[in-house]
Amino acid sequence: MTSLLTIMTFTPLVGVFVLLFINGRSHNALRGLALAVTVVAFLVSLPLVTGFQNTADYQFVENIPWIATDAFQMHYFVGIDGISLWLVMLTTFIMPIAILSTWTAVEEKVKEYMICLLLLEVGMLGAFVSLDLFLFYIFCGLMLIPMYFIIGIWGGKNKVYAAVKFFIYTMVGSLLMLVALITLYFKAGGADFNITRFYALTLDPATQTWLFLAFALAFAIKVPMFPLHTWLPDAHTEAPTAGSVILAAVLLKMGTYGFVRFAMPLFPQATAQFTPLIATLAVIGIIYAALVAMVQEDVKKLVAYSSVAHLGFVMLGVFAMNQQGIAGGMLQMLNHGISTGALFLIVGFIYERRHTRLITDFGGLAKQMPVFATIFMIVTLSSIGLPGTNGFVGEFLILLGSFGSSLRWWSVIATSGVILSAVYMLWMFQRVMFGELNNPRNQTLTDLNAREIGIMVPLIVLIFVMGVYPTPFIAKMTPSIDRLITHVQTRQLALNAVPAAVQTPDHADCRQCPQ
Amino acid sequence: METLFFFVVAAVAVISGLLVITCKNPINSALSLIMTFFCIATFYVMLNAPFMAAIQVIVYAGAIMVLIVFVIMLLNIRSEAGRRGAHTTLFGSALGIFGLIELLYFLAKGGLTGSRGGLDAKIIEQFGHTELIGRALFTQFLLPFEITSILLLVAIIGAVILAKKNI
Amino acid sequence: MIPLHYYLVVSALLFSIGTVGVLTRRNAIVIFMCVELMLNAVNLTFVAFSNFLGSLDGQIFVFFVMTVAAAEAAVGLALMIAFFKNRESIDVEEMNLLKL
Amino acid sequence: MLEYVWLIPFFPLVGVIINGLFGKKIRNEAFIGGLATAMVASSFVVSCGILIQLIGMEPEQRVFQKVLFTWIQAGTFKADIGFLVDPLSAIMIMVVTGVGSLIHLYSIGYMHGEEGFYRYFTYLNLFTFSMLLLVLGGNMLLMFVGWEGVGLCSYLLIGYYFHKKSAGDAGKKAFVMNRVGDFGFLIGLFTIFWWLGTNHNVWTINFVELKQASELLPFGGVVTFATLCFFLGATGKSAQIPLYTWLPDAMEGPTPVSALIHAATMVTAGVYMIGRMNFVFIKSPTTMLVIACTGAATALFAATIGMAQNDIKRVLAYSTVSQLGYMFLAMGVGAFTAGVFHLMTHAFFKACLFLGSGSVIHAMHHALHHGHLHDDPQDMRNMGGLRKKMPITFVTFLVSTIAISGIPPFSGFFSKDEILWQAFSNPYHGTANVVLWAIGTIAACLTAFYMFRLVFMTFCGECRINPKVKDHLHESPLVITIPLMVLGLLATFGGFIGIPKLLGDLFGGIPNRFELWLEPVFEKSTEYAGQYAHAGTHYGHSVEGGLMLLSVGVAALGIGIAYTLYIASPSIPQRFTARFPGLHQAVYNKWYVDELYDFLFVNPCKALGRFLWKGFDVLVVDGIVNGVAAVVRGFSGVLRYTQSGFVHNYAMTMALGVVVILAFYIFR
Repeated sequence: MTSLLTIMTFTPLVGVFVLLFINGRSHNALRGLALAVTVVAFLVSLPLVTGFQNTADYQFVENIPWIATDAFQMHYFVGIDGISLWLVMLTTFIMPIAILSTWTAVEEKVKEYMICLLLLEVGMLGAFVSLDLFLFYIFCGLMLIPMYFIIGIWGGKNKVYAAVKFFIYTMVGSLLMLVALITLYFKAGGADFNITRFYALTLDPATQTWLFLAFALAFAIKVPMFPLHTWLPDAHTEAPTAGSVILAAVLLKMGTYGFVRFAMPLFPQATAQFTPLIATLAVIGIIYAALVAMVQEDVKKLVAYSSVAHLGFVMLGVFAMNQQGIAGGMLQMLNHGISTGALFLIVGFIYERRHTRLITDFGGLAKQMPVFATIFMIVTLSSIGLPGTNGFVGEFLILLGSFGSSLRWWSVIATSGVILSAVYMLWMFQRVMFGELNNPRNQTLTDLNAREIGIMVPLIVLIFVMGVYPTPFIAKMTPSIDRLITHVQTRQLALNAVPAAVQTPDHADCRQCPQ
Repeated sequence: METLFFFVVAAVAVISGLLVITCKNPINSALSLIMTFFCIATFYVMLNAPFMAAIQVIVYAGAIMVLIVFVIMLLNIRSEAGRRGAHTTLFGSALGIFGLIELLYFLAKGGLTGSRGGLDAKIIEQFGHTELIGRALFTQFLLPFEITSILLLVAIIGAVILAKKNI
Repeated sequence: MIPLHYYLVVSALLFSIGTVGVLTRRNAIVIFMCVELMLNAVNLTFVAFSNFLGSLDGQIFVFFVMTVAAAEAAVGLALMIAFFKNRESIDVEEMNLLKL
Repeated sequence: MLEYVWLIPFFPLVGVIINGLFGKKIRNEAFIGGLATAMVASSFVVSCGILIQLIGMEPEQRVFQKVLFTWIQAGTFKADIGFLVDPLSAIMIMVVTGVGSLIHLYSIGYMHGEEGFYRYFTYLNLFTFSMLLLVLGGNMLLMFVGWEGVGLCSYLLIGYYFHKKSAGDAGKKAFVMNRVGDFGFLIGLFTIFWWLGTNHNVWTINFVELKQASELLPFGGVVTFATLCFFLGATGKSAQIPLYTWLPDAMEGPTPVSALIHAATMVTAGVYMIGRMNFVFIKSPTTMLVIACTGAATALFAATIGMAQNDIKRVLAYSTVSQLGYMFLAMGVGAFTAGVFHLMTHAFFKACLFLGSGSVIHAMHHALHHGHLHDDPQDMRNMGGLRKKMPITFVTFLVSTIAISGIPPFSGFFSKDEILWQAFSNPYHGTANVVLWAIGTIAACLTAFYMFRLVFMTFCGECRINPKVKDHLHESPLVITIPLMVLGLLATFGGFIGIPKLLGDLFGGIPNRFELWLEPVFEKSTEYAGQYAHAGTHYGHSVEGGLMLLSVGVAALGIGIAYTLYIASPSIPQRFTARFPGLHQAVYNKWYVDELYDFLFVNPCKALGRFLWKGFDVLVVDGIVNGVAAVVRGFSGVLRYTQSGFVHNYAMTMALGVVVILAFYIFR
């Protein structure tokens, strides 16, 4: 079953095609079909997990020459390994939930909305599975357009500003990446864009630095790292619920995934050289976003800044360059997708009821909507990273890993971020849920209906499952992470341009390593 | 003697040229333009191109100027402010003069080479200038000749449609 | 024999007078005439060179220039009449329909 | 029975799931309360079984590990869900489940009629589950899970009356301060893990393996840093000097919550953690000194504040902070056994005091409610003379007060005196010991004073309650008084299992069973301590006896002062406060520590956040982004004028173009 990936990636495209034929007025038919398509995509992606052997090499690989002119070859080269497996699953898992959540939210132009969502899914899946740098670039571009429309058309008040800002920010990044991509292409003898060939390539430190900077800037904008993050709060506050759920759950992971898949293995010396800088930006991002989130009046903006902080953690973990750090980083990407996705759904529920996002307009909802209160509490705890929930496992591993690597003092400062995250989340939770139920409009709010609970249940279950039993997730990642670390560190030592991170014991003699 | 004659004609041409752009009433400028055309015609004759001189006189002076004068009369344009604001005239003439200086500079630089085509006054008298041009037109330059005929046709149709009241 | 560059100087003079005329006059017809003047200056250069270089090409070209000038005159004047019809004047200052 | 140790935390978890999911629908209070209590009681039965089985075993083999499954496994780091049973954790599970089940029973009566009844019992069960995880955790990470779980439950339970803003704030404050402590715990954990790993290739966070690897740890240096971080965690959880302000505010929660969480179990987590990792702490004398000094300072500081409070629960809260100070003093001077012993006895009498105050408040609230009056049921000033109305509560309350003041036959005396003696005699810190002992004794006197002040103001003297509702005051129902009586008994007789050798020999060779019981757990620390302890003077029995008498005398002095001030001539306190208004005001307002924290930490954070957001985010970054857009728009604005639509303008530009090109050719 080698063509599994292609089927999965392009099922939504088939969905789009079928959607065109349904007339625009029967909204429920449109939504039903879109939901069906995404569920099919999810079902198609399940065998990926079951069939995935815990080895480091790429699986379900398909390599079909696509543009094969003599000078310039471009292959449709797709495959997944430990790193991209779970991100693909996250995408296919979140999409049906996102579509379910817009059942009543979007009323006008539903057909175009569904088409945008499905196109977005194609772009995301394609980007995660593609092992050809150019194909990755195409799918990155493909993702931008529907997201731009989603924010721009169905957004909030100054949606156009947010959409344009989002688009230009990301486009500048990807252009830089294109330039770096092409120089890399010529440096590698100009045959094709195959990743494995680029990995084998050893570049001199100077070009490595420049190429790394270009890639890093492109992905830093997507992550979003500290100075380049201002598009995220605007994009989130203006995007409709489904849009911001997907934006938070998957699009942000494109940046961190890009670092792990492309930037670090391709340019090991530059990675070592820039680790302190990027770690500093990540840590500033954590503290800065937490502080700024504390004083937000708009719930969605607060959650947006919280995801900047979370992703700061991921970057710190990934750049710790050891087994715990990267495993924690990858896991935290999944957790962030689930917990922040759930948070945006929750904000969406209260927005649909009250059409306001200001914290001061709420208060005392716990008495009025008890079921909603418990779900909101569980998700907040997962976002804070309370043990037993998924957030804790990821955060703990990141902090442990970065403490053990050369980023020791960065990790200490980042651990204080754990306190700040508790402060702003609980303060928000208290102002929204506890206190007097004095606002008359709040007194008439209805609790969650069956559909909304149906959306939240899988997320809550996942929060606890990943919190209590994360081993299957980590086991599937470990071999690929091992390969990445050995690949990067051997190159760093080989050219010994820069002293590598604290050398974790080589694999042979450590007792606990998974055999 | 001949150069003296040349200088006289040249002076007349330049003066009437200046008149064209200076006098207020368009009629005067039209007439002075006709005067310039005649001077250019005489130049053609002096350059052993009698047929061109004739064409010049007939086409330019005869046809186009008549048309212009006719239009001036038709629209009875009275002489009004003529020149535009001082600022633009100053700027316009400055540009013109500066352009002239540059052209003269290029002329002074010289370097006018080029092979002599083997045609000179004697052959023109022998065969007649018109026959030579006719032969050249219908052999070497047949295609451009046909194209210009189409051009004229298009111009005629255009003019008719434009000037007509609503069709 | 009058040396070539005398003719060139005269045509340069006429040409720049024509340019000045085009740039400074407000009346469309006069601008039109100045364009005619510039064309003639160029024709003069052509004929001067054809005579000096001894080949007929220059004069043939003048021939074509003249036809173009005639066609241009016809269309140009028709335009002016049409313009005059709905604007009562052919002052160049009013012709700003090119602007969006 | 040891095999089924995983059942102990499992039962409360079952209670949580059942009550949590179906509680709202069941709505029948007896069932919900009964189920929750039954769950904790069954855990208690299992822990008794384990205790008996442990007693039967040889002292050396009393360590049993039960691993369920691997929780996190990433590279060299491996943490599994595993439980560790040894004498220390046996005592702790007995205390937690024993006192816990009594408090669950008590809550059924106390929380009768509350609308969030099921929610309360779910949280209480969740709390017991987390505390058992903390106590039974086999490795540092599982202990941390319990550690934070307990912090969460205290947030939920303190904020139980969530419609009250003060309750919500108190809950949030408790959670954030615990989180500051957890920050320290995490850093300590990382340091130990990575230091042992990279230097000695021992990759473990399991307590038993750590104990074996503890020889590798140096004296001081990295161990001092790690243990100081752990101690920061302990102060957060057990409310010591820097991070204690959350405990008095935590009285916003229902009284049984305060009894369970803020007296018996959660606050002792810090002490337990130091006990559990004694072999690490003992390795850095500086940290031990820091712990001892903080403990003593907190004991004295909290006692001073406790004297001036009028809210019955606030007094008990500060007394808890002060007693915890004692426990940390014991730990600091290396007397781990004494610390744990005081922890156990404190759990008994403090739980009894809190429940007693709860029954008083319940009765007051009931009475005031009858008369529809709105004065505060917790304020001692409108209580008094409840002796006659609530005899059982009075007796149990009096017994526990005597115990806490350290009067001989009662448990408090044995444990507190042991701590004072260890502080005085053990050889670790040289001259500092005498100072510590002195502070401890003064604090003991203050404790006796404010505890008896509380008893006299609430139970003795004439009844200051609003006369209208005086006859509505009556004893609380049985379901409340039974736990009181049980705890009262435990408070009186609990001390005998740990009689110091001196008294033991007097009364015919009764051994200090408690010390023997915990001997194997702390043998590693006594061994290391021996390596660096100064050659302290060895004091004879006479000195020990003398000090014992002195501490009893000091306690009696405290009681006497309280008696004169509040019974004999009640006017003295007013005159005292009149003469020193400033001092009284300062003490009453908790030395303005809360305001200091707000000023130092809370407000600057908010201000910084606001500045960063408005200042940096909006102004600088967005400024640059929008600035670029504005610049582009500016340029295009200028260029727009060239497209004026006038033909002659275009002609002019063309001519200019020609001239420029020609000029270029000229000057090239």
